[in-house]
Amino acid sequence: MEWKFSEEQEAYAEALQDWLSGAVDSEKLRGWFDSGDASAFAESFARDWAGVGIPEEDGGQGGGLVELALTAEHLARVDAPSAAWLATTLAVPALAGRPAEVEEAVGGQPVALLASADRIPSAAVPLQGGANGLTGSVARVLAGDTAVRFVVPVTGADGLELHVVDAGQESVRVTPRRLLDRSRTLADVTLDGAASQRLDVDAVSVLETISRRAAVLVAADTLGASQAMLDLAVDYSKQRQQFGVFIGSFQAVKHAAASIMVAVEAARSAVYYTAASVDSDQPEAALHAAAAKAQITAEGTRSADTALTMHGAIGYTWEHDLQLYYKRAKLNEGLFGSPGAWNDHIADALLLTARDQATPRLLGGGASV
Amino acid sequence: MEWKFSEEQEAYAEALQDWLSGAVDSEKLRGWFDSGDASAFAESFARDWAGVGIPEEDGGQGGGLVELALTAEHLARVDAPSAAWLATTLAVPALAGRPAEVEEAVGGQPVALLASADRIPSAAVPLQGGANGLTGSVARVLAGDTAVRFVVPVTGADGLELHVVDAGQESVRVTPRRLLDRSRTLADVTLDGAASQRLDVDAVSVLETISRRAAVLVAADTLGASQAMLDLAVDYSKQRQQFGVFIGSFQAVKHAAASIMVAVEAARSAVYYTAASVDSDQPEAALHAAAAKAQITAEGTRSADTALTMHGAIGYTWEHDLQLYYKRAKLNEGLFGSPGAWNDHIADALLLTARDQATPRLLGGGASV
Amino acid sequence: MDFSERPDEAQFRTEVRAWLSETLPTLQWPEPPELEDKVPFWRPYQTALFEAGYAGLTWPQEYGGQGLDERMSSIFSEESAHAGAPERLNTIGEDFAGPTIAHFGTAEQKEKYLRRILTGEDIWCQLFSEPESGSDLASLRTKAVKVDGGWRITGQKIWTSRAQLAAHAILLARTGGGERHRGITYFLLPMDSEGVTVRPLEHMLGEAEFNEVFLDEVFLPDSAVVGEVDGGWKVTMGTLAFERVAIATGRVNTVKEIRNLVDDVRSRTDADGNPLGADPHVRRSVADLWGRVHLHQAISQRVISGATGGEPPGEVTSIGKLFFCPLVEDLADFGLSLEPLNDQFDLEDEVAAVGTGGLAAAEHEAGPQDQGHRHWLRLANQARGTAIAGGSTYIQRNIVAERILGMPKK
Amino acid sequence: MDFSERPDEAQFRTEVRAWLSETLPTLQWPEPPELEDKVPFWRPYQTALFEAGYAGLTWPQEYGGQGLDERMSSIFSEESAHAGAPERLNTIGEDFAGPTIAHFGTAEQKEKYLRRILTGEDIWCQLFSEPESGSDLASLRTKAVKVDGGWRITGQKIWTSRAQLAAHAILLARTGGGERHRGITYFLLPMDSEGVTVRPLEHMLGEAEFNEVFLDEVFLPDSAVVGEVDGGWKVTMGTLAFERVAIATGRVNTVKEIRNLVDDVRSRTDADGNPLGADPHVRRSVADLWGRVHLHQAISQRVISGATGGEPPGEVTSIGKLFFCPLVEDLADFGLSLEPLNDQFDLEDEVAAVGTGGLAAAEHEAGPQDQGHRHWLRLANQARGTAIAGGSTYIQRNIVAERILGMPKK
Repeated sequence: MEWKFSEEQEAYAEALQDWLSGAVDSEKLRGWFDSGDASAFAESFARDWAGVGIPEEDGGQGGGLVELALTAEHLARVDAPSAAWLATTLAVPALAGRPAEVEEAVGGQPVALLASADRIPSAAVPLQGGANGLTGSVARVLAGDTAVRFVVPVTGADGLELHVVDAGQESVRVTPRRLLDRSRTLADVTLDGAASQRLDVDAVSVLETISRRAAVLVAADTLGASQAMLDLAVDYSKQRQQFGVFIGSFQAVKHAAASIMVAVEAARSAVYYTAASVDSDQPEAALHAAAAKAQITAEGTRSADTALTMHGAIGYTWEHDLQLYYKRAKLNEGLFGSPGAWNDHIADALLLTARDQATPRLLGGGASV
Repeated sequence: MEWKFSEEQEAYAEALQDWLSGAVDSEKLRGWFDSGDASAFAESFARDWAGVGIPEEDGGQGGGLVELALTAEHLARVDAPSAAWLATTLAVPALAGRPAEVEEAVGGQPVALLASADRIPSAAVPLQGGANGLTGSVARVLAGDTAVRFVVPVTGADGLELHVVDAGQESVRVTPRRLLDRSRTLADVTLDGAASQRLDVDAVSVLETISRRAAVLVAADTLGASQAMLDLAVDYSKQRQQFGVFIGSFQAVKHAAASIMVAVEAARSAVYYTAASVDSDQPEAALHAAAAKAQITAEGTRSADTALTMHGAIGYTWEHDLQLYYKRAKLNEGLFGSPGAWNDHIADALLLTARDQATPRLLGGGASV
Repeated sequence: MDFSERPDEAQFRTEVRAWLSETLPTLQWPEPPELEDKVPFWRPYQTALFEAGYAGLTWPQEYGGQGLDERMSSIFSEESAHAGAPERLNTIGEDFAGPTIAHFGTAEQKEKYLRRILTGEDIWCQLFSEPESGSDLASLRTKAVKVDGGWRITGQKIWTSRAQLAAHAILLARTGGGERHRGITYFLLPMDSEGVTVRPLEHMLGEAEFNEVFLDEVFLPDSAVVGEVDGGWKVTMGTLAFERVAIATGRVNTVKEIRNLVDDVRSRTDADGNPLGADPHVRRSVADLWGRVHLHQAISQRVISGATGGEPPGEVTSIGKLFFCPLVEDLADFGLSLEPLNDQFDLEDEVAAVGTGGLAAAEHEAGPQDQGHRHWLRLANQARGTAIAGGSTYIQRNIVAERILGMPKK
Repeated sequence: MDFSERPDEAQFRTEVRAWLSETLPTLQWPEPPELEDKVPFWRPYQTALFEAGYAGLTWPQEYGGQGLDERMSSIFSEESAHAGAPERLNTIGEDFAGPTIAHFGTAEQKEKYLRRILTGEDIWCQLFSEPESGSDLASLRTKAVKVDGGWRITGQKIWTSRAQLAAHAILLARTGGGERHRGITYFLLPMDSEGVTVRPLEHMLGEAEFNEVFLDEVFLPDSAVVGEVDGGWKVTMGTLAFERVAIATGRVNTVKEIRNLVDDVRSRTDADGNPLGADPHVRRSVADLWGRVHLHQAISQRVISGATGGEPPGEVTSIGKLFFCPLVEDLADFGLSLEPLNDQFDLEDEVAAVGTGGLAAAEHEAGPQDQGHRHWLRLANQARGTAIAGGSTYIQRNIVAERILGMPKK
């Protein structure tokens, strides 16, 4: 095993970071968030970066989950609006064999999975199929407000199917919701006899793939947000004085910073390790993804509160940027399943009640030296 | 409500503390613990202090649960061996109406409840009654090694009964266990057709009374042990130098001490508040006792690890006294039921699934001002 | 240790309960959620309190108070919370400014200000904190320059709650050449003075909970000084001491909050339709929070008993806040966690707001102040603010270690 | 990011696996639990390792090592753990003393000591810590006085593991007049020298895990000095650098421990006879620990990849221990918690010892080193010791904040 970015990956991350530093700043963010319209950013991002992390034959520009995780990390690090990108990236596996549609989707015509973002995608509640089109409501759909098409899990005659539905139909009603975190959007979506087209894929396996991707990419998002909060808190501690000294010289403040740093570097280690595991379909990839999501996003909310304490009252205001990342990290904890839900997933896979059974060798070798 | 010791209670605590400071020191403790025989202490304690906290009409010297909690706290504060005292104190409610037997028991002829100390006494597993005496095994009985009589829960013809059994019978086999904490003792006890006498008490209600007492007194024990660990750690921090300064001047060490102090004062507040609640049979007394046990003993083990960290390597050695209190606090967490078990008890009482039912007013008034 | 009530306490409780049940329904419910709208709702209630003899319970009788002890005051708080009384809008006036003026003020100051606090006519705010002096109050920079007949005051204050509603403020400014604690003077400032500008400062939920206040050559007469010129630190310490019971027990009634939480759990089902109260994780969490509230209750009763007995503040007074702040945070966070992602919607999300669980029903029937989701969201936010305000928990721990445990400062 | 193995790695793994499965059964199992008894069990295994070319994997070939990189070394560790190989008794010799001598030592020192470490002939210990210099190594007081042809050394060392087994020690003593880091010299000490007294020091479980070592005018020749006289600090830093991979990844194989834990849970029932693995609290706890082990595994692989690539130690190297220590503590504590009060019995309690759950079966079939209860108990204790040893976590956090994050020292 080698934990190391390739030269291409390093170059990609650097170029993306450069581009983002020009495209996003606090003022722009607040403009997009106040107006509730981040389409300007979403469009220019799609124009310049669409399809990185998606193989060329599938309609992307090449690369895999490591590249997608780098994208998620760096988007979060500047708090860039990313609902459309994330929703589309997750939906892509459902469009296998349709490279033109993928290209269109990543190019600025977002596609979203019609599943509640409060749960693991593989546990999505399917709509009932029928002759009169699709009918039903799904609350809290990621990018439900901006998606032009939905990938919809449907219970068909032979079991679970995936359909694609145009969001522009009259029979599709979308009610945007108001999140504390403005960098992502959710909407409640109701279909009332919507026309749909069935996708020729193994629905169960696609939803499992989407779940693993969601786990890794939300964890990567927390990595970026946590790094940003660490940077803000450490910078602040070096310029804010109290009792005649910089607050960064107090041991309690140092230890708080160190605890965030431990979380950040553990997250960095695990996000990319897990991305590689999922991409190369390791035997334990599903557990790796679940563990990364549960651990990193839970620790991310602890880091957010620690960063807030390090800032004192100023971090608690609307006008300070800390709140942007604070809310971003908090949303990630529950987005696509709480740590508890993912841990239950792990517990199931570990077959904890399998008394007298031969132990499945679910676990890799140890690295202690 | 008034949170305040009476003058008699203050005088009792002071006298007890004086006596203990003469009767117990580190060298004596280690002598008793190494030999596995603390009878010298138990006998002299029973001679001088027997029956405090037990009403005179019941065979004691007067007082109630507040006095018993003071006793438990101060015994723990010097790590005095207390299994015989605690077991007897818990068993006393079963001997209601038998003041002479109570007097004998507290006077140095210990009586113990034949129930596993790993669970809440009210959840004790009764032996099966029958014409040929009592038969069965109970593991991990507090003071099982030194008790001269046992109070035994028995399933009789009409339900739960309590019997008393002489430990000296041949049909009683006692196997002492080896605890890390040497200040208390447990033994596995097997009865093989033991003769018994039925006690004329309401067995269910007595076991409930014993449970509340056990909760309060084990919590009080943790209060004493935690106070001792705080004192040791703070003293050490004022004399140990590293990097040219006393380690007590480091903020991390200060904050560690403050966290133990918060635990100690919260425990002190709750132990005596709860003792008074149980003694005056407040409507929520059972929940108060459960909460005090769960919270205080769990926090006590955290304080133990914090005190260990404050000491560094020296606290980790056999020869330093910290380990005595460390182990004492750790045993208390599981003794007579883990925090999880007591919390489940609280959850049951709160009727959390009682949808549409009128809310039972289980909770007292708020004290915020 | 005594759980019983004195006869006078029991009688007082009965009277208060009767008065509340009579008076609360006469208010113009529902209580508005926004601070500005709350004033016209609250003022008639405060006037009614004053007229019924329930205003300024612990204030001396000579200034319109009732001269009661902390135990009586806590009985009134319990009954008010239980009955769902309106939020207290003038805590700075009643708990800080009023007692300070009563103790340190001139006859003229007492005459002018005290009664109007109790009647509800004047709301007060506190101008202590500054951008560069947060935890370190003694480093404040606002300057008062002596002029004929008074002082000209210039500086910037921050984190001022209720500044937009307040008629008057207690204000600290630097008058002397002394270092830090020396050279500070305690003033009373009419908020409509020329040169006072109030700028709302939104917290991270987007509400203007506090303000920045800019003072630009504001004139105050000599009669606005409380205590000695340059002797304001002593008065400030006095002000803080008046509040020690409230600070040590916390301003949130955790008994009420855990009751809300229990009601909320009872009324909910999980995604599969099973009662939420049957979920083992939920059960343990509720029980654990209930247990922590029990400890908080015991701490509070000990603080109140100590204060009533006139004892100097001891160990328990200094640990109250450290115990209390994380408890309120966890209560509110758990309240938010009962529905997936529920904690993530903002105050303006209408769908989340109506998903109130059992909470609305548990509130005063005349009208809940705040509904389920919004209630827990505001409480979660406020708890974090409280942990920061008045010296962070870091400083509080230093104080415990140094002053109580005697650990070396350096 | 690459999960695949290089061809040489895959081949090495296959060879190692085959060799272990052939060799381990030839040992005199079971492995004794007491340290003193372990030596005759371990020594033939170390000799076999040496003869097979598996000793000193990362040591230079010229000194009898294999000259392999950290990835190969970690493959060997993985396979050893998986196969249940004996505990390594001479980590100080192999990981600290040997590489230090190879890098800083004289030709004579290399010749005299290095091979005997690899063959298992000499066990080493480390005489660095002193009673008055725990975290603050540079404040050590042991004094070396120059005499004809060498040095006379007097002082007291503490926390010395394996001193009772060791043939030699690496030793720090103060030789010069310099302050703190200056004036320290690095020596090699035969433990049978006159004036050396070893006194066992029991940890809180009552086992002699470490020792105090008293040095009373011990003579060492000039040839015992490593590096420059007064230049021992540089050599010491070198010693610690050789160990940075082990320190950053931890010496406990957490993958193996979580596997033990899973086996243990599977084999148990609760008091009512239900499978313990069906308990929702147990399930969450195991899953959470599994997840933390996954993160630890990722951190370790990153450290190993960085070290293999010859990169300077970065952020991840400095956080390893902070992540690792509480994880091992929680793994062991959870292992103990599976049976009520099970954590409370001492090593000599026979009843608790046989209640091993599934653990014994999960160990190497040739014989477990340690059974269930005792295994977790020793591990829980050891984890707390590790958190303290080599600078407490407090110091480690200071280092992260100051050196990596650049926060001000004062």
